[in-house]
Amino acid sequence: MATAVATRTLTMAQAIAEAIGQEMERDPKVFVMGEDVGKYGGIFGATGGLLQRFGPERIMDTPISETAFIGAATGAAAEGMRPIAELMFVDFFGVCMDQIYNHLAKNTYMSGGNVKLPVVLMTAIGGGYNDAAQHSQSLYGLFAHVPGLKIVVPSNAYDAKGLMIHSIRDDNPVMFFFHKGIMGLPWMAYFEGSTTEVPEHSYTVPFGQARVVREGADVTIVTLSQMVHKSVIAAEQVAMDGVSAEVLDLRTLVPLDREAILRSVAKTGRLIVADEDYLRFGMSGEIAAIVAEELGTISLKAPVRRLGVPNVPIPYSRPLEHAVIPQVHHLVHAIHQTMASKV
Amino acid sequence: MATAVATRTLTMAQAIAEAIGQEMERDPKVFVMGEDVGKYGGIFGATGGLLQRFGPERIMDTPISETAFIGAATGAAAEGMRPIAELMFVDFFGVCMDQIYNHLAKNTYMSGGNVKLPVVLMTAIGGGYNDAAQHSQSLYGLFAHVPGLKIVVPSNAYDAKGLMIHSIRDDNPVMFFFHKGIMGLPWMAYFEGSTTEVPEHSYTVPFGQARVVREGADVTIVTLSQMVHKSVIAAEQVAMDGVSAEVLDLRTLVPLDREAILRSVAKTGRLIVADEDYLRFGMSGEIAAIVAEELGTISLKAPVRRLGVPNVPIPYSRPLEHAVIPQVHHLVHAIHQTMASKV
Amino acid sequence: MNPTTNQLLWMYETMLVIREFEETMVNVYLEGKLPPNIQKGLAFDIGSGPVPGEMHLAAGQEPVAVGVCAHLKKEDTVTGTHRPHHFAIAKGVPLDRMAAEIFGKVTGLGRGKGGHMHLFDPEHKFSCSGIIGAGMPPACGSALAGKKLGTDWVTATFFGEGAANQGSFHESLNLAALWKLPVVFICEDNKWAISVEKSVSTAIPSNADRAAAYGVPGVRVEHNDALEVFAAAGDAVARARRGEGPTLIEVKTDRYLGHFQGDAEVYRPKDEVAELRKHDPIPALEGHLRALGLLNDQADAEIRSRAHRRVTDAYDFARATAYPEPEEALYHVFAA
Amino acid sequence: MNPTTNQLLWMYETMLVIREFEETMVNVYLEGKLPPNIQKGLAFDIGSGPVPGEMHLAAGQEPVAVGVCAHLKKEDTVTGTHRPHHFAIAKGVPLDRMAAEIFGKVTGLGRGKGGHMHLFDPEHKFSCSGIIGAGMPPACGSALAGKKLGTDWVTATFFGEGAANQGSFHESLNLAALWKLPVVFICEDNKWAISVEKSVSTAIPSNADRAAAYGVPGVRVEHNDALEVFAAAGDAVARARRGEGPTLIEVKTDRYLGHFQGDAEVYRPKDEVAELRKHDPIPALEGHLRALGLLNDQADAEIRSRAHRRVTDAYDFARATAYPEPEEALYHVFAA
Ligand SMILES: Cc1ncc(C[n+]2csc(CCOP(=O)(O)OP(=O)(O)O)c2C)c(N)n1
Ligand SMILES: Cc1ncc(C[n+]2csc(CCOP(=O)(O)OP(=O)(O)O)c2C)c(N)n1
Ligand SMILES: [Mg+2]
Ligand SMILES: [Mg+2]
Repeated sequence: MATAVATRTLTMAQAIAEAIGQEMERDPKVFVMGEDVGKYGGIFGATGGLLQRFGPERIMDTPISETAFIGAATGAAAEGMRPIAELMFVDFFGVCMDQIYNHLAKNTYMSGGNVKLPVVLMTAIGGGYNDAAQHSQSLYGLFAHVPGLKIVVPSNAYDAKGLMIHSIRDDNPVMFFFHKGIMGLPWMAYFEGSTTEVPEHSYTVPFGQARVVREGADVTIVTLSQMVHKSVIAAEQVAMDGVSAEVLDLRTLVPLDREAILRSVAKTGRLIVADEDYLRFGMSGEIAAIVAEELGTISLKAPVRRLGVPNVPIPYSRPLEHAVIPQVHHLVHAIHQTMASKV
Repeated sequence: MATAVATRTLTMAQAIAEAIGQEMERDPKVFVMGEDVGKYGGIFGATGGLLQRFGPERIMDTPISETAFIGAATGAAAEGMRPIAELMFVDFFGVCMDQIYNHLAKNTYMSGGNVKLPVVLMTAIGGGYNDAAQHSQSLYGLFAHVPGLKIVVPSNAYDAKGLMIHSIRDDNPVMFFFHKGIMGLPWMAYFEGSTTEVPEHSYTVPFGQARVVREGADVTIVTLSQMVHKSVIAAEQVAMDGVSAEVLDLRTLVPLDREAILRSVAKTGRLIVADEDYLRFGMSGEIAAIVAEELGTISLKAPVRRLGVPNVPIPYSRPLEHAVIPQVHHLVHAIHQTMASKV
Repeated sequence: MNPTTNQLLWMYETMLVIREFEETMVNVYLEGKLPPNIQKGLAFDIGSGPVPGEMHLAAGQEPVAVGVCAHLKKEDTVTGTHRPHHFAIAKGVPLDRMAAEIFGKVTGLGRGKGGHMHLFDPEHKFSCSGIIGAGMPPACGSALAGKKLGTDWVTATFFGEGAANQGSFHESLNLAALWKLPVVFICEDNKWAISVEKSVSTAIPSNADRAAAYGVPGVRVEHNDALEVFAAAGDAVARARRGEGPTLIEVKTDRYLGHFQGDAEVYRPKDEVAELRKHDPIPALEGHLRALGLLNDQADAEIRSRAHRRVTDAYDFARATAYPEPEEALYHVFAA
Repeated sequence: MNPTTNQLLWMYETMLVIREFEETMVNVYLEGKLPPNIQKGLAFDIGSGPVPGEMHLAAGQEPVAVGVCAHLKKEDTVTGTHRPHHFAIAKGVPLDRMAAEIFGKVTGLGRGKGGHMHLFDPEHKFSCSGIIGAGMPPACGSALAGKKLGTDWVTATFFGEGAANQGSFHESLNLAALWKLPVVFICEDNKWAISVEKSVSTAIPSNADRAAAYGVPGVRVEHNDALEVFAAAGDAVARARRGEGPTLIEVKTDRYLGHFQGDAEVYRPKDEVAELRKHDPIPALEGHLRALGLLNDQADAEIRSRAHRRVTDAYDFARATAYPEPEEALYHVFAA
């Protein structure tokens, strides 16, 4: 009994704004705070058109006081509101991290579950357009390291809408990371695969369920966000050489779909982690470790390989940035190396 | 031609204070800023007695303005000074992280090496005395994740003095993490092994050289800081069951002695990582991944095992805190499990 | 605004409860922490005994808490500091569950997970934090929520004079003033931030003067006196309820004990506390009540014994109830 | 304090250089960023062309930079903002290496690693940051170092009116006032923080009034005028050099262009910029110089052509020199 589902093609930015708008209509407790979220519609369009619909009481431009307004989100949530706060670039977290990780993330636990904090903290990540060391980081691995935050990192418009609606309805702090290079902005190059059909109605995409973007038999690429698209392209390239790569989009890091990772690696026997965050002490290590812990049941055919930014600040100059952020050709190379190596 | 080396037994706090004092005598550009570093001598004694010797111009009590004074350390270092700043507990990093990781850590790189920032940022870590979620964290893994900071995490007085002197002489930002439970404070239980003989003269312990604290043939425990002492005790316990555990004290996370890890694991074929930081997306993952990347040359006899705080905030109540921070019995259990498992 | 009889008597009794709670803690905290029952060589063991960890007590600072909270309703919110007991008690947080939390018991406000610096009571709308200056931003948020919900709720946020040099102070006052949020900012000026004197940390003598930077009223209460605090807070709370925005109040108050228990206070002039204790605000209010004819020996004895019983009962409850099971450590990272 | 002839002519020429540098960048920045040479469907591609990434230009804000830097020596330090070119130029940072950095060339100040928001010139003691409010704490540190080294060096730190609501503003002013550091704090009040107007971000009309919160002088310069800035900065720099501590100066100034290039400025009243441009500070200073008899047509032509050549040479240098080799990306995380 197929029901007709009205869909359109939306960019990820549009999908996020639509999700927020639908939830604001549904629940008067939802409101947005952030720098330039009003008239500007969010520097990356995540609140486009919302001021016009909901007015300045619910789409609130703030001073450049991230500690104050993100802390205020915590306070408002404790009183039953459901704030969405935008930290313009994740790179700015250092001016307000205390309110995020010592309070927003911990108060529920420290209260023995008595305090609920339904806050969505959304923020832009990623490089690729030469915005240098303080505007190009990914850093989701850092937030996944500290307890108490759910970590959502979508790769496309369909997921972004569903994950955003799920985030807003979740009774817990959710950090929602959107990569600038898949938002479908009219002023930044993006991967086309991120602009997708999106149903008009509201729906949720659950947390902790990775998605097999492309099935494969020889090697598993565990990845997320913009890197999903690079991985798919790389997988298509190596397919011409007869290598069948599976691409797994984690979608959320907390909760993490450990089973999906293990299932895929058990099948292929080979693991590559593709990450745009810093390589060391982060996501790629965690994924590799999860597999290393299961070597009793999983047998690897090749050593694990990790791609990430090699622990240098993101350089400005184009050839340098291009060298440190994993590119399709790095992925292709890693796949071939993995296929050529043995344990 | 053995020269007599005058040594005494010092606590780690005394050793750190001595190192700072000796460097301050040697180099007038060295000075200290922090909360309660003066009359109080540092809440954990790291600047004990220094105000009396060097006066308030060089041992500077600050307002509770971590952003200002840590940022000031960066500014002063750029002018040729060699500031030591104390962040009282690492848990407070969230109020000043921007100055640490976007500036202190990146300015050298962003300037193409033209700006040198010889700053030591020392800070207290660790739990075990029920100081709850905002005063018990370790977090060195988080700082090792972002580029530009050298990460020093000593386990005993001898190393602490030598590493501190090395830190002060280094032309780069160094974060120096001392665990409260090995400082040898008169008001907090500590592991006796951390109070050691310390030469009176000044000496350095180089960065990036792990130390084999205890040799063993069956299993490698990679660890650091207070956990070194727990690991040694656990190793002694399992020795009675005929298991020979090697304990490797990393001493610094950046630079990391990758070779020492691989050498030991190649020998024993078994790896346990013992960490007091949060388990996920941190140090334990990185160490496990390093080995997983080398499975082409290293063959494991058992899956990797990781111990760390299981991504919950540190609970206050004693039985809860005791349950989440890895203890000797957890280590013993992990060793036995590792010995019993197969790949 | 003059306090009613009820308010006067409430302030008096509440100050007594606070003082006794804190002074009892001085001794309870020491249990198990001294030789010979601790590691050899130690003078004190912070991690031992029924109440481990740091312990910041507020004996002497009662007027700040009661003078403000006397104006608050249950629906009003308070955010406290690392030294939170007096605020919590004055806001009506149940003493037994608070004590149990401080003992790390499963009957505590946070099932033992928070501890002394992390008391959360959503019913009585109280919270606090061990991070200096961290209570002000959430206070703006609760006030914002009250506004959005169409209420006349007010939020009072307390912080020390040391905290007034944190960035959060500035950002929060600006935000509250800008959005005309019903927040009362109360600075407890006890002169000390651990060992650092106000004159060593703060460029101007009075933090109340910083209100001008935000275009809001700034008031300095010159004495550690419940009635003076009550008067200043009355104006500020009323102003906030009327929707006219925040006020910054600074209260000169006195810390009778060490910064935390175990603090040898090497930095503090030897006779300072004895001098301060001469102006104890509790006998002062008692004298006032007696002068007004609102208190006689018998009534005082009743109040004191009730206060005593409340505190004793709370400590008894805390001692008698159970620790959480170790498995509990893994629960409540996220709300169900 | 009246400017000398040299200072007047220096300010004039420097403003011309800044203006031309910025206006040239408007066009250079657009190179390669427009259809049809970019991804289909895009109107603009921020990552393309010889100068990718964000670009914040300071046309209109020249008086702030030159009025302050006219008082500075080479040994004095300046910390700038995300909109840093005018400060860097006024501080004497070599134009060619600055331009090369903005082009990402290995000949740049940071070998191409920093880019437009991250210009470091230790020789001319200039640095800046892309993080709002982040320049103030290091400025305290450089001033502290100058003091410790026994010099009379002064540090000038610039920030926008938007930045004045960051915690770092408060902490830095308090620290500088407390330690009597030779820092001059200069707030560029161009009314806008991206799309957010000052009235939407700041609880009081003038940030200069915030100086009272730290017991330091606060001065508002009411016009976007080099001479007015010069006068206010002269007092402040002299005070700092005398060891009397910091001053807070707020300058009303005008942003002629978008927040960054590519900004459609939907939030800004349509005729605002045209109105502002009527009070262009460059013709104003030119008129003043002519009235004083310090400038005639010929001298002006010479100055203008020299300014033009300096800018042109810098851009030519930037274009002509090479990109760093990709391996360079891994160097310089740590100093050798
Ligand atoms: C951000 C931060 N920095 C430092 C500390 C350590 N610390 C705890 S209490 C305290 C002094 C606080 O002084 P004040 O605000 O005057 O409050 P009081 O202790 O006098 O009540 C300090 C520095 C902290 N908890 N948080
Ligand atoms: C901490 C931080 N928050 C937000 C931003 C994003 N941002 C860049 S420029 C800007 C506006 C700055 O306004 P103002 O300080 O007035 O300087 P102006 O742009 O007017 O020169 C903002 C919000 C940032 N770079 N850093
Ligand atoms: Mg105080
Ligand atoms: Mg501005």
